[in-house]
Amino acid sequence: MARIGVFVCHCGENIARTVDCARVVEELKSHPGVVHSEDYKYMCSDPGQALVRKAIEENDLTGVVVCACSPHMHEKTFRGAAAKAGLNPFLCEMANIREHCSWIHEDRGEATDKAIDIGRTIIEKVKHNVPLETIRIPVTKRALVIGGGIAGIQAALDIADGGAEVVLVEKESSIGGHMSQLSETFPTLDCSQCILTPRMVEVLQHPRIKLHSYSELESLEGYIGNFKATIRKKARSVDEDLCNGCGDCQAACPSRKIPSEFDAGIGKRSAIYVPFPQAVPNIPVLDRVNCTRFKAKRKGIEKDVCGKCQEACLKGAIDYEQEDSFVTEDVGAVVVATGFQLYSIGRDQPAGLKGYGEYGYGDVPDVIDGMQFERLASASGPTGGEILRPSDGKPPKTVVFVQCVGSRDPEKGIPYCSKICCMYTAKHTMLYKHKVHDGKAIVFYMDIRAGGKGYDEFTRRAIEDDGAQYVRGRVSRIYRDGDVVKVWGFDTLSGEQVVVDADMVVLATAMRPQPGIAELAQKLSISYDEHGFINEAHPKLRPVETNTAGVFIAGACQAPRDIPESVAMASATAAKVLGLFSADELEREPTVALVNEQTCIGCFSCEQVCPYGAIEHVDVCDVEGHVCGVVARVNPGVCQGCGTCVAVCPSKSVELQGFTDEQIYAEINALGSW
Amino acid sequence: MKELRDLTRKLLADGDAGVVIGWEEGRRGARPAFITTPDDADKLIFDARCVHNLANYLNPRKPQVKALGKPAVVVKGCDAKAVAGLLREAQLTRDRVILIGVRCGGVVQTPEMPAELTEATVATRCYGCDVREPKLVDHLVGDARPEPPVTAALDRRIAELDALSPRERWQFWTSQLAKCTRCHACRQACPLCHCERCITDKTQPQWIESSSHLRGNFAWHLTRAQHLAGRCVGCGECERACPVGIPLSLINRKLQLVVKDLFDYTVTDDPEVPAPIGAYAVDDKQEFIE
Amino acid sequence: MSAATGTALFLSDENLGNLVAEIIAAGRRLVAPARDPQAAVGGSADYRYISSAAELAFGDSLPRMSLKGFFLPQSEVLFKWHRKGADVEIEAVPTEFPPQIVLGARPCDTAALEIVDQVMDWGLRDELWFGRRNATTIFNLSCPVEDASCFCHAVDLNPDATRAADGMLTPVPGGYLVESCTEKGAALVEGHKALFESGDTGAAAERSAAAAQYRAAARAKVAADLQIDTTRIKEWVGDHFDDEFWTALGPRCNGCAACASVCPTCHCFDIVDEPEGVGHGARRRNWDTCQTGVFTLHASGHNPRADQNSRFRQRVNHKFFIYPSRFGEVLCTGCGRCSRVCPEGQDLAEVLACIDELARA
Amino acid sequence: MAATDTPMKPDGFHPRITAFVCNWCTYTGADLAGTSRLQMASNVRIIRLPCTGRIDHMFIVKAFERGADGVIVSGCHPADCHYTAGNYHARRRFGVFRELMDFMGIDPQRVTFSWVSASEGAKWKDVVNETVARVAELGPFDAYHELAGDTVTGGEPAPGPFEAASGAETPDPLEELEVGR
Repeated sequence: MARIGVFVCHCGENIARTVDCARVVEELKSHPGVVHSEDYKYMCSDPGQALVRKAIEENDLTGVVVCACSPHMHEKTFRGAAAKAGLNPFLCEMANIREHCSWIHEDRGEATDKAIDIGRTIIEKVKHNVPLETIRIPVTKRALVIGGGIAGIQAALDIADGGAEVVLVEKESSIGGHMSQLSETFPTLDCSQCILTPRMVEVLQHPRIKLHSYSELESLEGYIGNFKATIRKKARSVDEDLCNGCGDCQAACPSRKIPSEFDAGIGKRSAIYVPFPQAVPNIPVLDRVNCTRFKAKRKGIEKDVCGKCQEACLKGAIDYEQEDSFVTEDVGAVVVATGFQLYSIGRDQPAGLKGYGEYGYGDVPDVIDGMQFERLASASGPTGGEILRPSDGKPPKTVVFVQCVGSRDPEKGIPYCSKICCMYTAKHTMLYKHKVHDGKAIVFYMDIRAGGKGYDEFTRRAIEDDGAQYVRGRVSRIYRDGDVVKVWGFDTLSGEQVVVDADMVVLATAMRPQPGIAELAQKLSISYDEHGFINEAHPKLRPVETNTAGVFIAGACQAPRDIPESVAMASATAAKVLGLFSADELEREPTVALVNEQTCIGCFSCEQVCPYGAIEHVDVCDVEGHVCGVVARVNPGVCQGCGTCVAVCPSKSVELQGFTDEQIYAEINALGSW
Repeated sequence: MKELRDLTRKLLADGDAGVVIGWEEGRRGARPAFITTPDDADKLIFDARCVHNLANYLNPRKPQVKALGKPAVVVKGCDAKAVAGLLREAQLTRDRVILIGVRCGGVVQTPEMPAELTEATVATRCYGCDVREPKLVDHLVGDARPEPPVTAALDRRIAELDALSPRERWQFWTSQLAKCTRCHACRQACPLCHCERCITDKTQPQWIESSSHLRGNFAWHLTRAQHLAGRCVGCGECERACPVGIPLSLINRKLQLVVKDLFDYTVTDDPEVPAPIGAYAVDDKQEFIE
Repeated sequence: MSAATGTALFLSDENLGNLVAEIIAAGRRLVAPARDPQAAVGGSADYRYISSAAELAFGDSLPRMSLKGFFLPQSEVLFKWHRKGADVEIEAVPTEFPPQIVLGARPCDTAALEIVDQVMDWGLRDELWFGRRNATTIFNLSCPVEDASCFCHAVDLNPDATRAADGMLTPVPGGYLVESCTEKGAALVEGHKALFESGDTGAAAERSAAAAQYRAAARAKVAADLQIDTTRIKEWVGDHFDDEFWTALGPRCNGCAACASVCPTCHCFDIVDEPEGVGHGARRRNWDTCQTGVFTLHASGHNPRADQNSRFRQRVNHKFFIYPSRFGEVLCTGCGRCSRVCPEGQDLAEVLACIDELARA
Repeated sequence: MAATDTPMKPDGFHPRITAFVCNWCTYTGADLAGTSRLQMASNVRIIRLPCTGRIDHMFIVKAFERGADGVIVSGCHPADCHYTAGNYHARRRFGVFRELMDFMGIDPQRVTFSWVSASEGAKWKDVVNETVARVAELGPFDAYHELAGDTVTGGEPAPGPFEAASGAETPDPLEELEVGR
């Protein structure tokens, strides 16, 4: 006979305000099988958990139902409490009377009735719960890090320093990411490259890090502790083993007018190139789109054209015939650190975004974005660190900075705050003033959001020490008028219209996830939000985990992040990964499918629908040992517990532990007592 | 006929087959025959009264048939589709059965009817048949036969039902399903109902009540239809077996049309083509989903 | 079991309609062969509760299902339970039933009731069965004999038998000759006596002759079909449990159990508890049949009747060996429904003929 | 708001809705609706499953048997399934089942199929309120609830095998149709 204990939580006032907890306790006390029912103000607190433990011990409970918040919040907590009292943790379930009841209803009677129903449903379920034992699976102590920006670099180094091997995959020809493009960084104004490049070299030289640059993840199979990653090494046209990074090919290349991605289009590069001198690895890549030889081939010219780089290379490393190749790596965990892209504010916009045609970006040469300003200000940039405007190369005397371009503007498709723009705009005004002493920096802003250590002080310094002029208001239009760029804005503090004749305008555009993030997320079976940022498993308590076990996230692929946050997240993922690798075997929730081999007829409908290939074929033998049939069996290490096999099994010969047909039937049945 | 009998004799005499399953003359018309000795081969017949889907006897959970040895089965086009279903669902391997295809020009509704095909007697399933000559065979016998008279009665009745309101359809089906005694003849007669333990016989939990009240009957017939969606070959054996005359073919045919409309799938005798349920396309229709 | 006792009265076709109207007007339930307007398989009538004489289909072929469903419904509630705290409250079903009348039952269906009475009163009296039996008055329709699958005479019945009936109607020109053979039957006639013409009129003799001719023709028709000795069959079946005969028959049977559904004497039922929510539900009994695998499936997974050969053997065994051994008569009235309904052409008359021949040899 | 927030017919009918939702998207979306304090009708009872792929059509049937007037089936949007493809398989099965219900006379308006992601708390609220309002309009699903029709009162015998439970009084809708071979 079931002996169920019911524990009703007030959650302070969160539940008790709309749910009559005393009535819930009383009603559920008389439910068949319930032997104990009580309420408490904070069931998740230590004394609350102690009540659960005490009741289990005193009443010899066979099941526990905690009527409180979402199982996503505290299922682990209460299962842990049950386990401490000697009850199998899987005999404990939560009835969600907070998120699904008290918080969404105001009528006390209705909410209480519903809370009772929810309690009954879970009580009936728990009656059919069975003790489950944790599954143990082996772990490959090797991590895959996707993305070689600062987050990926940090994660890779921390994991490798912790003793595990790392496979780092970077889609560009060099690691370094956006941070390598920056001139100085807030709030300390230290040189970005100076702090970053040593870390990049460290990656290259680390004995436990294997770097695949100019590569992308092709597919990922397997499950936590036992992934198999297939990596596409894109054709670089350069033999990585032969190249010594001398740069002769680059010098020989006749196509030299290609806009440099590293310089955000402001500087130029050759067709075979390394993006910047400190690139890691220092191996060039041939840009086949812009290479004269390949252009000619595409036009149908059969004769080999150019070939200067090949001639120049003394090592014979240039290989025009090279094709994409694939390598597979066995790993036990994955860190996603794919970072961000800047919102492109030109006319062509992805679906759902509107762009800022009225700001003239792309039409007016002296309207640039934040990253372009970084390259103008960078000592390694095309101007050698001198601030010169793109149209005529003169130092601009008046520069207007516009914040929140794209961010916080639901009308344009991006309602969120990009978080770093307030800080980098302040930084830009300072960099500008330090280089153009008589220049005037005008900033249009909505609010100044400078939460962070030393951040508010930093923006104040820009205003107070470096004289940046902050105008609170939005810019309605930017256009070219002769030699100047006219900026029409509105000062909401004075209530006056503002028109500025600027020499240059810098737009602080929003942060967006990298293109292709959705495809990557699908390969990894992880979810992403409406903007494409990867969803964390829990916004507060599991910020660097995803809902797919063994896949972690760091940096701006999860949300707009600045460098310190990205690094902190990266180190956090490293801690998670190293924690995962700390044992030889991994413990997994036993909520996996199980085949009843007596009734299975081996039609393998389950195999057809299983997304993980967890279904195996097993011979069944008669008493004399002759094979008399084939049935399905679930590999519990591979099964992730979706239960699709159960729904398609015609005879219901497979069950999903924790969500068995008996349990679900009992829940539906319980609702028959409305 | 001679071709079929000679082949049967040879298969049995050479020991290639332990039993040839075909049709013979019974007191109430054609009926399944199990020929195990060459001498009995002359019992075999084939004409328009041979309505039975003999693929049913290939169900691996019929030990009394298995005991007769390797079967050779006479199949019409629609029967071959059922064999393909069994192959697709791993209930049979191709080397464990000999398939004797017969060219078919339609059958009558019940084996007791005269063999002459008229618009009134032709089975509804023969309308629009796309496999007059089965391809999934080891031997093919008989001459090509003329197309049977056309009767779209089934599709017409479905269209009539579709035109009614849900409430009217509900009245129609409650009056039909009230008759069901839950003998499960429909299941037993179906060549693709091959579970060891049918879901309706599962008692823990009892999703489908075994009682033959309308509640249990609705659960059963909804489930039977759903489980056969995309698998049913439309042979009509369920309806023919039903002792109380429930028009089950209406439901099966309706779902054939639905599956065609939703997934562009038509049941085939090619076992390599996967069934639509269990597969998916990323851009499947989903207008019904909010 | 020859023709009914009592005086033969005449009921004109018109008065049959009036009788139906009067019975219904009196608030009694009336069962008679009637057409299902929505039948998918055309032709045959079924025993139905009717609400007007227009529905009657006496002239139709044998009703598709037997009469047993009106005494042992395909599904019926035995009791309902309601759990209240630690207590369980049982809601019983009544075992007293309001009177109902059956007009036009086939003799094979009516006789089956009395055969099944024995097992229903074996050790434990089935109150629901006998409640309905006692509340029912049955008038047979003298049977014209359906087709070659009929063999009532071979199991000690005949087309004009009145076993277990309260009276019988025999078709004669312009109406029916009505004979009651029990007090219940007489009471029914008495209650509507204005509708019945007495047997003293000049036409009576003609009608008697017509009725006799009708019956004789039917008897002759059915006797032509099957000549067997049920005692001989009983002995052979009892002695040949493992005979190869059974393995030759079984493969054709697909276990659909339609035979048991339509059989007037198959009476097995399964009892199930069906919850309808937490702490309440109903215990029901439903028709069941030895033709399905789960009928004998043990909890261990073992099944003593693992194939259809043994299940078909069981059906013949029970009807022609086990039942007569215990109750002295075969569990079959020769209605032939099982042969007609079998989708695979299994034919009980043919099977019995084969056994009889084996037994004779 | 409160009681008036619950869509209801003038006769005071509060529909009972059973919702089968996946753990990762819709359940979490419903959690978000809670944390966002989005007020909605209180008629829905949620049963949590790992994935829409786990949801069997029999859940819907059983919910109706147990007194539900309406059902919601909801999970992850296409391509968002935590298990990659469970929702695609569910979409196929329920695409067929919906048509089947309709054909058998079960008004498909009683069942809402929806995709609600973890970020769509507001959409969940809409799905709940719209379903409740629609089912309230349709009225109680007594036709299904009373299918067993065996209230043990009045000493009436259980219906005979050929006595259609609902056939007696209602006009036959197919009288004009040619049903039967």
